[in-house]
Amino acid sequence: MASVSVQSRDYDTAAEIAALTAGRTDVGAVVTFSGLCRDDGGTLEALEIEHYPGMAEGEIARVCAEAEARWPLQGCRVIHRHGAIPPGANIVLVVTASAHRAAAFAAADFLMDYLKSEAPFWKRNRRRDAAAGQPEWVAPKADDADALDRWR
Amino acid sequence: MASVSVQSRDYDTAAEIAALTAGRTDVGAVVTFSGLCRDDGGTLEALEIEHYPGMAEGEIARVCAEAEARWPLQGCRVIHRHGAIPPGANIVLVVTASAHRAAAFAAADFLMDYLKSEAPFWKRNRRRDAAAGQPEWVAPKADDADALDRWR
Amino acid sequence: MKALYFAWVRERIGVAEEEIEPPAAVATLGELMGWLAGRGENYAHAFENPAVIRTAVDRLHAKHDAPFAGAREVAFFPPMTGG
Amino acid sequence: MKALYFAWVRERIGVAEEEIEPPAAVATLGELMGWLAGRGENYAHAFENPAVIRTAVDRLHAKHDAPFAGAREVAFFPPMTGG
Repeated sequence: MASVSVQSRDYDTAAEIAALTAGRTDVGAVVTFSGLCRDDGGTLEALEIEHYPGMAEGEIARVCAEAEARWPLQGCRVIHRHGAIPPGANIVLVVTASAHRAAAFAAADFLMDYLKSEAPFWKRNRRRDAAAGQPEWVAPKADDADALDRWR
Repeated sequence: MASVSVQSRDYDTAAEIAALTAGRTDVGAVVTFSGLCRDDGGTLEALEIEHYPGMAEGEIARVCAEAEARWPLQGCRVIHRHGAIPPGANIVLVVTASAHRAAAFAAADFLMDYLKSEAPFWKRNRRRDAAAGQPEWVAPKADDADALDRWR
Repeated sequence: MKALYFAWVRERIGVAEEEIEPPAAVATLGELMGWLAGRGENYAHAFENPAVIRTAVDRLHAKHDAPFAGAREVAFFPPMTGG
Repeated sequence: MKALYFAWVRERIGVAEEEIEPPAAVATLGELMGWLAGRGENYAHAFENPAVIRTAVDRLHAKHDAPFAGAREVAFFPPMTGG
């Protein structure tokens, strides 16, 4: 039932919510998570996101199936972008729909934690100052492993 | 910092997300919760939502301030509708923005639990079959009290 | 002082708001419900089980043992079902 | 069998994918990393700390002790940083 896209182009959050709810009267709660490209230091030109085509879609679909097995969802949509993402732009969207809010919240939270640690994407920061040399790869965060442990 | 509206008209989720993120590069995570009018039995004409003008806005703002004290939020927006809401239509929107996803998720979840139990709104179901008599008031759910206990 | 009623409290009483002038001996919201209940059958019906009624003073939640002296506005309503 | 490399594993090796034909004695992904490390300085650099490398067989996560016999595609990459 989940729908998964891995794409370079941006997405339209409102259209994705509408796609899960239009014409239905059994959805009581929709949660969206949008991940955006931050530039805390003011030196980022773009985040470059590499992915493993085929496996990226497959892993996200697998994680969605697990969320659907854990919670009574009426809809589940994930879009993950790859390529160059400028500061302030969208990276990832998760939308979950359910009759009740607890399931929609928990499933979206779970999906993000699993995507962070299981989906084959790798980020690196391309700085404005080219003298900074090769873009550096983003290191995984210990926080993300801890977040995952909450669901085990 | 939070922005609160209590209104009869519908809202535009995408515009509300944009208002919290446009022109910024310090927001890494945006969570939205949309509460929609369900009609499980297929007999609902509309949900009628009564509210206490003045106190409704005040209570929501108070709950937002508490969320902002608990989590590092960069934006917090709540819209709660009143009046007649047909099946499938929007009732309530919560949008939270933060540098990191854990704060955005927790704050949105917290806000919904508190709104359910603290904000002065009362729902009743107007059925299509007028012979059903007066619209019945919706009873509070024990689940909602339990949900609230998670934050204490 | 203005008294406001919402949802089925409003329906049972038959008005949404009114001016009230309780005697000085009525000090808390709980006592005020007791005094209101004596004003007629409609009020008695609305306040027949005061334990389930929520109360507010000047648009802030307040418990039944809270005093209301000096308030501009008191309100009585069932448990809320927003969100 | 196709081998795919991502992120800094790809950068260190210098190619994104290639056909490999490991000898029959190389049975697990861990052994395969050891064999690849012997193919040149670039491979040795990429696999200098195999414990940090994640591995996949036919687009599914697999542990280092997993066999890969019959696989069409194996992949080597750093811990993921998506989301």
